[in-house]
Amino acid sequence: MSLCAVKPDEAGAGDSFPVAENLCTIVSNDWVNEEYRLLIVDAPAIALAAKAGQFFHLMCPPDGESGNFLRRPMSIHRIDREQGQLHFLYKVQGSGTRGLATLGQGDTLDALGPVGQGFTLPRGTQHVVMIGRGVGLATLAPLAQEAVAAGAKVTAILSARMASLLMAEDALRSDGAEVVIVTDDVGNSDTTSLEALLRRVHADRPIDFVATCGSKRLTRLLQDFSTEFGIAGQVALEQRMGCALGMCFACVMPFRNTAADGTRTVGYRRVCWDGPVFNLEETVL
Amino acid sequence: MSLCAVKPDEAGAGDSFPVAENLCTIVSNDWVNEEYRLLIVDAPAIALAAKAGQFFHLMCPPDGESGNFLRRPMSIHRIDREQGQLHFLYKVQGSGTRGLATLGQGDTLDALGPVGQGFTLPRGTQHVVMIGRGVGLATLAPLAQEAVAAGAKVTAILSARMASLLMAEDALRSDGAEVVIVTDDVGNSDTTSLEALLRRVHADRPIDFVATCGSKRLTRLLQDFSTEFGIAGQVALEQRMGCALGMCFACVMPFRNTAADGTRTVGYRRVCWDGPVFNLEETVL
Amino acid sequence: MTDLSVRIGDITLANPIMPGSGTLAEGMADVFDLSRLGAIVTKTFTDDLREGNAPPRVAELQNSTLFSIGIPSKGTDYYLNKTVPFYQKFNTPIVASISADTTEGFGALAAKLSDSGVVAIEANISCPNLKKDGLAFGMDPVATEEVIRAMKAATHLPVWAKLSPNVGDIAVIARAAENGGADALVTANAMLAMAIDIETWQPRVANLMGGITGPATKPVIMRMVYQCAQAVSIPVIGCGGVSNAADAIEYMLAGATAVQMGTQSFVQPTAMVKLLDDLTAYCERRGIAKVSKLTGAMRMFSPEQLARQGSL
Amino acid sequence: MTDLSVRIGDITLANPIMPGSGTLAEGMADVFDLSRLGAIVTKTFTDDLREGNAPPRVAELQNSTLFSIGIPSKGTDYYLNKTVPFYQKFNTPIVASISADTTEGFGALAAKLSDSGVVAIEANISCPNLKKDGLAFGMDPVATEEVIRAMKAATHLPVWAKLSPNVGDIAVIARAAENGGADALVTANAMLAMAIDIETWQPRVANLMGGITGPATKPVIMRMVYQCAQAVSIPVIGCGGVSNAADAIEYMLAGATAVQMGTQSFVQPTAMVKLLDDLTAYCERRGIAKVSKLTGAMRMFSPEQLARQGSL
Ligand SMILES: Cc1cc2nc3c(=O)[nH]c(=O)nc-3n(C[C@H](O)[C@H](O)[C@H](O)COP(=O)(O)OP(=O)(O)OC[C@H]3O[C@@H](n4cnc5c(N)ncnc54)[C@H](O)[C@@H]3O)c2cc1C
Ligand SMILES: Cc1cc2nc3c(=O)[nH]c(=O)nc-3n(C[C@H](O)[C@H](O)[C@H](O)COP(=O)(O)OP(=O)(O)OC[C@H]3O[C@@H](n4cnc5c(N)ncnc54)[C@H](O)[C@@H]3O)c2cc1C
Ligand SMILES: Cc1cc2nc3c(=O)[nH]c(=O)nc-3n(C[C@H](O)[C@H](O)[C@H](O)COP(=O)(O)O)c2cc1C
Ligand SMILES: Cc1cc2nc3c(=O)[nH]c(=O)nc-3n(C[C@H](O)[C@H](O)[C@H](O)COP(=O)(O)O)c2cc1C
Ligand code: FES
Ligand code: FES
Repeated sequence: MSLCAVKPDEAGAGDSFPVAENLCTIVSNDWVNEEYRLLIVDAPAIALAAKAGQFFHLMCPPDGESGNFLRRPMSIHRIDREQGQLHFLYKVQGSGTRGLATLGQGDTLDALGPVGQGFTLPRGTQHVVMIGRGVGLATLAPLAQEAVAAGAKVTAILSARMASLLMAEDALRSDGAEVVIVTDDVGNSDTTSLEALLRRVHADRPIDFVATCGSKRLTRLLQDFSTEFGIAGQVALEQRMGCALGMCFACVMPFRNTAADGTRTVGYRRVCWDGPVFNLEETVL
Repeated sequence: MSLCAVKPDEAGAGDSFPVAENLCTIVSNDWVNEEYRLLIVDAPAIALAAKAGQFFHLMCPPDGESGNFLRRPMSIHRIDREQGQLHFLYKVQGSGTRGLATLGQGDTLDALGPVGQGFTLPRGTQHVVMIGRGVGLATLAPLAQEAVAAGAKVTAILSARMASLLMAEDALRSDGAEVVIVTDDVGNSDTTSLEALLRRVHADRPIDFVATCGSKRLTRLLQDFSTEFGIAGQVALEQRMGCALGMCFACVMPFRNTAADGTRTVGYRRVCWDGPVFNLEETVL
Repeated sequence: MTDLSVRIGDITLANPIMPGSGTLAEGMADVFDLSRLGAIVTKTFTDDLREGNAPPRVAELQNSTLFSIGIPSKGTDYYLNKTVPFYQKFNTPIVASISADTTEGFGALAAKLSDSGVVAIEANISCPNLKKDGLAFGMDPVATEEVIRAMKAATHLPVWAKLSPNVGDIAVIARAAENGGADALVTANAMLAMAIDIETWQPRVANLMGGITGPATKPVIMRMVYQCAQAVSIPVIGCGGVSNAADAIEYMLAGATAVQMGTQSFVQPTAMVKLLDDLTAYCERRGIAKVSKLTGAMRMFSPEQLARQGSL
Repeated sequence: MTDLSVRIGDITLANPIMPGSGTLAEGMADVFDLSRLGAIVTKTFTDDLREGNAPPRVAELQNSTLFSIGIPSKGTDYYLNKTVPFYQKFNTPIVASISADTTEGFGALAAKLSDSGVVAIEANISCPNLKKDGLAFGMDPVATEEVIRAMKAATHLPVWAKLSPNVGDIAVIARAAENGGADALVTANAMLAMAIDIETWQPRVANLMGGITGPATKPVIMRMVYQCAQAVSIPVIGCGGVSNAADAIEYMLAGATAVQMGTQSFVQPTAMVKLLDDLTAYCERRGIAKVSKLTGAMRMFSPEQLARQGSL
């Protein structure tokens, strides 16, 4: 986020700040498959300014007896400015997400955000290829929307253990992406098959931007591929967070830095503040 | 409670213990006036064994964001063995009782008990006079039931700021007590008026047992009265509690002890274990 | 069938759960069969009669409580003639807890318990040492060692040192207790704390300060249990914020041989029984035949894991 | 109109609320106007560059958190050229926080800040004293006094001693800091704690131990603030588990002149602003014209009240 977000003429005015504890009203919060739920909320203007790759830090209701003290980070899955709604796609994993699952229509969700650095599509990008696995698809979906709106072709490669566990497939298609499905079942989701697929796609229609989320294996694959072909690419990462605002320094991961003189070092960056979207070549796995 | 409650032949059998974390189902939990609510629950057999003057230690749901870590003590207000129900009459005062107020029909109340020493009516008691003020009436009401059932006449003097704040009036009458109402409004609730009233009642029909709850002033009045006329009497006290089972020693208050040789000392007793009902002459105010 | 037994020196307990001193009394026998416990630790008593602190003695905190009971005591005769016989009705080893104002006092009282039927004596050294400017025995390694030594000289019974957490270096105190001959450590008593009512502007307990107990205290005491277990060879019994089996397992992984539960028994009197059931279920799920294998079984991060630098 | 101003020595703050060091950074300016704060305390930095601890650096606890950040630092130049100018955009006094490995290092770094524009320097003495077997400066009264003395000799700026709570007698450390010339105390940094994952059997933070922060810590730190305020004449700033105005008022009644909020800002970033609004409302309701009147205003129980022995 910009370090100069406070507009001097509006200093003190409550609603001139780009990040807020947005009180959103639940529209629906239903299972989309065995493990994942889709949370749709009516959201205020500040929240609707979110970009693909950004996230919110959600206050989760208690799960039975144990409260959830810290917020949980969740990517924007869909920004629907027409309807004034945000979508979150989340796996019910532990205490926080179980608490989230208890929210029903009409309830209030306190969503701090939007925060983080989203995807940056270079101007004039022609062909975006995104590969996602599991809930990584949740984070990539809004990139498809933005890329199509920017005039790029989008090829979305969705990987899952089996086809029934896929998510976001229909939404991606209706957003204008070409969807390719690979599964462990069928046996075409392994690294070798995917590498071959990428080469075919690139030969068919040159890729100039790749993006991924949710799998080290896929990230490594894209790092190698983008290096080989000189393609720009980004990855959305995850790390345990305290504040999501760049203050606590809990969420660091190692990244490659290249100094002005070319020396390369590895140092920590905050995933919430410098990311969660990072350039592929800087990411250390 | 008896120190030998564990029946040797049933040692280990879960339901042979006289005190339990009773899971009760809420029947209703409604306002009876501006400050007080009446909580009616379906209760299991262990809970229904409660006697007048005993209480339960209630687990209170969270009040908004702050949980209620410790349980809250509440007297039995009514034991309805026919319906298998317990009644609690409680003032909504702070975090715990606000949490209690959120329980609705069908919800579960975890009520630890029954605990404490209840009222002990001497055999052959003829005329019980009880004086209660505010929520003290909640605690005295079941004594009226038990006394009438034991063949005594019961005169219940209910004191309040104004008549509209009275509670339990109708229930007491239908239990067979004669109800006398005194209020600050009317100006007959002061100590002098009450003392005169007691003398008239006693002259009219000798009192052989007095009981009170909820007011130091009334307790002192009854102490003096019972001493003058040699009448047995008890008071139900309150003190901040940790465990309600006689374990933590938080709930002590001072009481007069008379040794075998007649020497009198003042020492602490646990209100939850040795009380909450105590003999008037031992109570130090 | 999980073997829940644990050894504290020469004593074998059927399971690793027992109440913290001062948190279980006769009334618990009305709730469940006390024979289910690994041991019964009784409330600290002194040889002399004491009333304890003025009330209010308890204030509710968030996920914890502030207690300031003092050490009310009915004396030694009452303990020997009333308290011990009551608990002997159950098949559970009894551990006495004693306090005194002087080192000699600890020794003398320990001697009186030698034939009482208790299996061990817990030395509650969190009380002030009146011969040494009122600083608690447990805050002074020299005093700690002297008290334990005096008790070991006075009785054949095992002596458990119940440590005070209100120190800068608990490992030093732990070693002092071990040097004095302690057979086990109980880590720890309650941390000194305070709360003020912002409407009355008065302290929420009459004694101004009290001990904070309950789940909120667990992470600090967990660190102390680890430090003690690293510092000594004798068993360490974890005590602080245990509310369920997960807490007991965590303490054991940190180095505890057994655990004590205090405040949670006020919230849920059957909690110790539930803990044993859930502990058994955990061991069965994980294929752990003996619960004692959990003691000290925490695994540090490997260099590889640290190099991967903790990415999820 | 309530006067929220407070004086910390020669510094007047518009109100008594500021962030704890390490819990506010530039990102907060995206949420509310930092001019509303009484002061801005920045994250501890060292003269040398440091990466800090390996992740995971955070684990959620009940009503609290376990943090093990280490002291990542971008060095002095970055602080002077980037950090201070950023915060100078607001009408809020800036307090630097520094750390070093030696007494001399503290002095040298303090000197570098003399003309930086900050109004005071917080000495983070919770870090290990490498010249004295790694024991934290703040656990040793002699080292504490020496560090403060060195800093006072090196700069005209006021020096606030941020105390470590991991000591047996915090009043001794408080007096040592005062003797060294400290202008105020910040009581306190985080208590050392530990948590273990019972499924992986590994520590929940990579560094094994961390600091426990948040509401669960308040009662212990409250007692320390009281003890410090009783022990010294300089102002004491309360820090530990402040989440709302009630907590701030409680700390002030205990003896604090001002308070710092840390972890709650992660849960509710606007919490400090809300605190100020609620603090003002409380003072208006109680007819308190100056919030500074709350400092040390706790009232003990009277002999009569104790004689009535706390019956409700
Ligand atoms: C930037 C970002 C975006 C994310 N977007 C999504 C999303 O769109 N959909 C989705 O299902 N999940 C997403 N996650 C992961 C999500 O935050 C975790 O699944 C969630 O925090 C788990 O919380 P829990 O209490 O249910 O699980 P628990 O396992 O009980 O969590 C325990 C603690 O660890 C933290 N934690 C556990 N897993 C993760 C994780 N993967 N990332 C960060 N913290 C974790 C929790 O926040 C909590 O503090 C995202 C994570 C990050 C960092
Ligand atoms: C044996 C006994 C029987 C009682 N029976 C009744 C009853 O039938 N109806 C009723 O309305 N009230 C009764 N009370 C009082 C009732 O327990 C308190 O009103 C209640 O605990 C207040 O809790 P709170 O969190 O709502 O209020 P808060 O004022 O926020 O309470 C704060 C803390 O103080 C304790 N506390 C506050 N007031 C009292 C009190 N008077 N007695 C004991 N603890 C207190 C609370 O339990 C809590 O831990 C009884 C108390 C005792 C000891
Ligand atoms: C009400 C109460 C009374 C206590 N009495 C004693 C005591 O007499 N002797 C003692 O060594 N510890 C005593 N303790 C401390 C406990 O044994 C235990 O160390 C502490 O409560 C921490 O455990 P917990 O967090 O599980 O409650 C008492 C604690 C409470 C809450
Ligand atoms: C993420 C994090 C980072 C911290 N960094 C520092 C630091 O750099 N210097 C310091 O003196 N204290 C640091 N602290 C301690 C806080 O300033 C404060 O003393 C502590 O968190 C207690 O306050 P709280 O309970 O309100 O969070 C840090 C605390 C947290 C949670
Ligand atoms: S989560 Fe706090 S800095 Fe990223
Ligand atoms: S409340 Fe624990 S002894 Fe009475």
